Amino acid sequence: MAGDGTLALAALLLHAVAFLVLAVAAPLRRLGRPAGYVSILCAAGSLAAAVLSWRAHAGEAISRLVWTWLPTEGQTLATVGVLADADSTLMLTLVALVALLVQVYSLGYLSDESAPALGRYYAYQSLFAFSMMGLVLAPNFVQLFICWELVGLCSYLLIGFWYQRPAAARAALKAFWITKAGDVGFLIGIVLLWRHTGTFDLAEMRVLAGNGAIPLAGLAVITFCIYLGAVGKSAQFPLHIWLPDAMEGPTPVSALIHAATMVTAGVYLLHRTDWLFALTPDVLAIVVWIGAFTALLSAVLACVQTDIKRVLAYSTVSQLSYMMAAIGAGFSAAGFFHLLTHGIFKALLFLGAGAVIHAAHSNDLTDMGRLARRMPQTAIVFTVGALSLAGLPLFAGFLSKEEILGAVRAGGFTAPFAMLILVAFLTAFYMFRVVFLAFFAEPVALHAGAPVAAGVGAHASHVADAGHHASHAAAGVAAHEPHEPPASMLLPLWVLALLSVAIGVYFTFVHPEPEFTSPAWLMPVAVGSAVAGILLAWATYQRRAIDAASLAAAFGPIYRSALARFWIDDVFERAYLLAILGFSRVIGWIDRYLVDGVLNMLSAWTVTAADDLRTMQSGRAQDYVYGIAVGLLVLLLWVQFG
Amino acid sequence: MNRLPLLSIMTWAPFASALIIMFFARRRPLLVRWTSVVGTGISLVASIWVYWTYDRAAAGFQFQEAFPLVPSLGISYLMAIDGISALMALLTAIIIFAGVFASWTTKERSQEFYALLLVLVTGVFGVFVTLDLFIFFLFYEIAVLPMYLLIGIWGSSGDIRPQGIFGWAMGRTGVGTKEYAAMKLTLYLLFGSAFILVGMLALFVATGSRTFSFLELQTMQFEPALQTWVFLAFYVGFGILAGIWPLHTWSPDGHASAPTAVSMLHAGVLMKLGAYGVVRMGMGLLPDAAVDWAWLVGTIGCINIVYGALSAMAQTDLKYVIAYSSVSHMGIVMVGAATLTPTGLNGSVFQMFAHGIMTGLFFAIVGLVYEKAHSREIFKMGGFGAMMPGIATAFTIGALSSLGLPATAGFVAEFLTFLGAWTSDYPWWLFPAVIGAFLTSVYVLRVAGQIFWGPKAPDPHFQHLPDAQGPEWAALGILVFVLVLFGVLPSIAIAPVDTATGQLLLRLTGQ
Amino acid sequence: MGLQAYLTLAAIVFCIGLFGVMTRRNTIGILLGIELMLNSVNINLVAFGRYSGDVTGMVFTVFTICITVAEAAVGLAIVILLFRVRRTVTADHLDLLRG
Amino acid sequence: MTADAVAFWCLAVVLVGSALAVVLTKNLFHAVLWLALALTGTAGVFLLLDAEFIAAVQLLLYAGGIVTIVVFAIVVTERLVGERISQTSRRIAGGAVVAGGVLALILNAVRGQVFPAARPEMVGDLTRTVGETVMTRFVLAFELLAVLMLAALMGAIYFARPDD
Repeated sequence: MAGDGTLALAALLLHAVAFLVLAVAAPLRRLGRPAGYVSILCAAGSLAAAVLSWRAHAGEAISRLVWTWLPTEGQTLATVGVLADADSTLMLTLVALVALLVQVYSLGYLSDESAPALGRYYAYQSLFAFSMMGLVLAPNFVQLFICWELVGLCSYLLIGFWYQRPAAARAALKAFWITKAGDVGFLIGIVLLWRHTGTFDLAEMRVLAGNGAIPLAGLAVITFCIYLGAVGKSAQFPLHIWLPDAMEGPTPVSALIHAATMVTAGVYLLHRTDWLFALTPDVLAIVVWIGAFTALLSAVLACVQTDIKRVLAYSTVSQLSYMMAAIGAGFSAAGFFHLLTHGIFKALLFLGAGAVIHAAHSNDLTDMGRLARRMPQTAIVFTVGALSLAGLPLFAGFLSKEEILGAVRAGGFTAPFAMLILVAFLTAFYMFRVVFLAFFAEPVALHAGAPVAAGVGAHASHVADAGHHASHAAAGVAAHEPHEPPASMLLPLWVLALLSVAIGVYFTFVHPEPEFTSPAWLMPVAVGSAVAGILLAWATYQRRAIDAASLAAAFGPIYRSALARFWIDDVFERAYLLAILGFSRVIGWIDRYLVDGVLNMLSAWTVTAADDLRTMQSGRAQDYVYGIAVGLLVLLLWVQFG
Repeated sequence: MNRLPLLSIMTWAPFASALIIMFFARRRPLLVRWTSVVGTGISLVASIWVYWTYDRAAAGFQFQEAFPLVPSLGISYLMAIDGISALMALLTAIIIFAGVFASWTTKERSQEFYALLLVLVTGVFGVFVTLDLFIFFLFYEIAVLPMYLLIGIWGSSGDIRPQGIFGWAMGRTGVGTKEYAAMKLTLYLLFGSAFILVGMLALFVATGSRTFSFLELQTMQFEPALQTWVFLAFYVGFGILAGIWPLHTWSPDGHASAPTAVSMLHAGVLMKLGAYGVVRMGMGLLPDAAVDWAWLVGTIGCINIVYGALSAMAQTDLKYVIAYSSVSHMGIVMVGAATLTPTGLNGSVFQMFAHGIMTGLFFAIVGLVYEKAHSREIFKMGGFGAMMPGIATAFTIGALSSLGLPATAGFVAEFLTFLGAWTSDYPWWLFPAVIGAFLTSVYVLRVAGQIFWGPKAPDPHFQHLPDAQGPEWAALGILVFVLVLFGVLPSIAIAPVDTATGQLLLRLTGQ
Repeated sequence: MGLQAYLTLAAIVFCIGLFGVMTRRNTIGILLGIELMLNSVNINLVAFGRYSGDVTGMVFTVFTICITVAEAAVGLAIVILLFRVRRTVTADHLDLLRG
Repeated sequence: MTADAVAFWCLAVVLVGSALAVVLTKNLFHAVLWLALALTGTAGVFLLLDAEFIAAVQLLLYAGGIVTIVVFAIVVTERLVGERISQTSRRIAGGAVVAGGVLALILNAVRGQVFPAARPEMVGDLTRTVGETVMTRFVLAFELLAVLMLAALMGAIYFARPDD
């Protein structure tokens, strides 16, 4: 069914076309909105092709198109192409969908940008969509890695989109470096794996793995290296620190790249190669433990954030870790399922948060409150997203979350399972903390010195979009009233909300056949912990029945550590400053003053010696004659007596 | 077969335009520039033509031109190319063509400047296309010597504080001035070429058959002791030009002091002469010694990679950063060559090309930035991205290639080298190489972030700066295009190179 | 008389000339020493030529004499010029080429 | 002792004596005159060696030409400086040692060699033979010599020209 491979290819190439047009045709790009229309048009076409391709590959059908990319020794070393099967086309559809919606949304969200900047934005967006699709459809590790790096590049470029702001410029670099550190492992893993199996091709390798033709000795190191790549990209501990900072980018970017697609690449990678990881159970155990730990860590961190985007960012880290845990437990399909639903509802949440920021001109939850009155539509869709994330029945996250919990338990990891149940509770709590504080509760500012502000002074950095929007809000802050966003922003929100509900309703009633059996108590426990979280949030932030400050005090050390982000960022910063920059200074000094110094020493010696010898040249001809005569004397002596 | 002597045309066209410039273009700066454009343009067309029509199926040395010069000594004007030298000639042509545009605004003595530059390029072309060792050496010297004048007259001085235990020596030699840099570079390279000359003469004597022809020499089997020390002589001699540690210190000073086009050409092409010399002469003529000493070449290459990257990170002067990045990247070239695997050697040659283009781009941009902002101090500049988006984009693409990001030429080169390293006899080379790539991403993006993609610097001089203009676009456009083209479609470079590396390695490893 | 006698005589004159060149302070005095040295060379040339029965020695002497004269003319002209410029003929004071 | 030997020893004494006087007199003018004597003595030596032509050239060019030029030079410089130029020597001891050493070693070398004791008979007119050789075998050198003389002449004129 090669014909259907071309559909996937078309979906991929349409974005490439959009990027090339915008990159090369500078005048078009500088027009701004027309550039956006070009990009959106291509994205729409791409979505259509992706959906068709998905329908064509729904079953076991696999199509593969490859071309030689890198020859060596007269043979093909590496290829590029597309590998379209059920999983990849499904993921392709998700990417195409979210990319299209985000591009439409951005038209409204970034309407105040200057035209050249907007053109640049859409060029990056197209490049990102192309790279992400290339990653999804990659038939081999080389293309996978290429696109893997390219999406990282786009992430860097888009986080740093407002590069004039120091925080954004810093965050972009941080994101790139941290993920690149993971990629070092990934690249080493690929190289080692190539030596190990003699191929880059996923399909060929899978056949080898199926035949047991891959030697197991040393394979664990390789899979661990590959996992390191996923750790960087999918923000697993300890490389998770870049993702919250990445929120300095425009909110649509956060929705597309840092929630729905790019950050899930690590999960997708592990899912795509689960047959390889299955050969190394030790590494999988590491994946589970790190996943569960990261999930818990970031859920705790999410509870103390006051920046709405950071809450969502930590929530993303937490949910990614959920997926990782499921994959580590050996049931990658469950992780992949959650990846898809999460992609939908997390994009929804981010875009909703974007609408809120757009209206309130602030990222800070303490600046919000009772927004539901002003922007009811946004409130509804955001709540739908929050319910999905909490995993309540009838909403998208319900079944996928359940599956993950079941998978981890079925994998025999009891402690991680317990941690994940706790995370489910925390998730519901922090999500509804946001919902209540932003949309339903009285604004915190009205309760002077209200406890929720406790976290503000300590560590909050909410310069992100707010600072940007503040510039054009400066004209009339007082006169400004929050309002519903324009249609270009509302439309994607509704599409995603309806999809979340549709998926939720479908899977609430139509259970797919799971690969494992979950005990009957699992669902009540999961839903119950979520409901408990919601109730706690309601009691604390809506009714203010429980004092937030005393709640924080109850968890004193944890609360304070969480405000300091458990000092992980500080450790990395120190490592960067001391280990890398400091060491480089030492090397630089050594090079200039020792290695080169030795050379200068030789040179200076020569010059000094020459200076001394110079006096021999008196300039008086007679001295030279004298010298010649003495020379003659010596010569004669040598000839006669030597 | 009666066809155009393309290789001679390619080599001598710049020389002819240098003569025309010297004799007919006095006080006519525009004529000087256009003559240079035409001369190098002819070379570019010829090199592309050669590259395109090179018969990949037949492989080996093609486009041969030969006539005896000094028959009694076996010296002949012998020119031919294989896949490796075809790529190198193409690189040279691209860099100099862009370099002519990049130095369009040279004001002082532009006539002599362009003439010397073109003479130098003739030397470089000659080295890549000639197969007679004697002529090779002549061209090599032609390529090295004009550098002294080019840096000494048109260069710029930096500011380095003498300190440390060798402080007095540094004060004495005048560290930082352009005269110092020019002299250091020249002395270093001549020191190296003395080794090369001795090695070549030793081979000439050892053959006993009075020939300098590479084609004949490579069929001979020299005795192991001779091979060993001639190989080491070649390694040191060519290696100095390739910037091997610890003989690399001429390179940062030289590149930092040199004018734009000279830095481009020097870092972009001349350092490749060194690596090319090691591969062509060292590995091509002395296969046994090459196998024996691969560990040394590769290990020092690894030191180069990490050490160069860390040194680059410590610099505050933009040109020094780029210069040290060259040291680091040449390490990859050396490691790739030392792997003695087809993949690694392909990577090495590809890295020569990729690094040539990218560093040419870098130095062109440094020149442009300096011309507009009059500063090379990284941490004083900032936020130029908004004012000069074109330059900023070009720099970023160069930076991405430098750190080995896919879809740029740098990735292909590094990836092949990594694969080669892991399949060589010394697999641990992989790790310094990969770490070097990571360190590169740290320093190069730090610089890009500071100068272009960061908040604006408060300095009032930096508030209204123009983007690139006119001919400068040509320089940037050509280099960026090549960088991306070869990154997206690496097979157009690898396919011909592969035909040559395979034959080379056949003799080395006997497989 | 044998060849040896002539050679000895020439050597003595040569060394006297050499002594003069080395010790005179006056430039003209140095020139005189040089003339002596050249003379002794001429004696050698003629003597060798005569004892080997070859006229080449004499021919060369003719050449040498001519060249010597040219050298003396130029040398003295330089002395005069120097004198005019530097007001001295003392060789010690002429050290423009000092390193 | 044959007449030849007597003549040789006399000439040798004159030559060495006048040469010593050249390098030792204080008065520069006297030194020039002593040089004239030395040159004349050399001409005598040439005569002893059957080289009449060379002797003539020596007298004409050397004794006549050079001495005259030197005298002129002295006169001119003395007139310019307005005082008598006396000349002194320095490093006499060192010079004497070095020169003496060289002499001793040359003589040592000469003594150690075996030279033909007798002169071969020269047939024909020696002056004629010299002339023919100059114009045939050494004609190129001869012409070049003419060019050299011309160049020296012009050079001397150029150097000694009066200030503009």
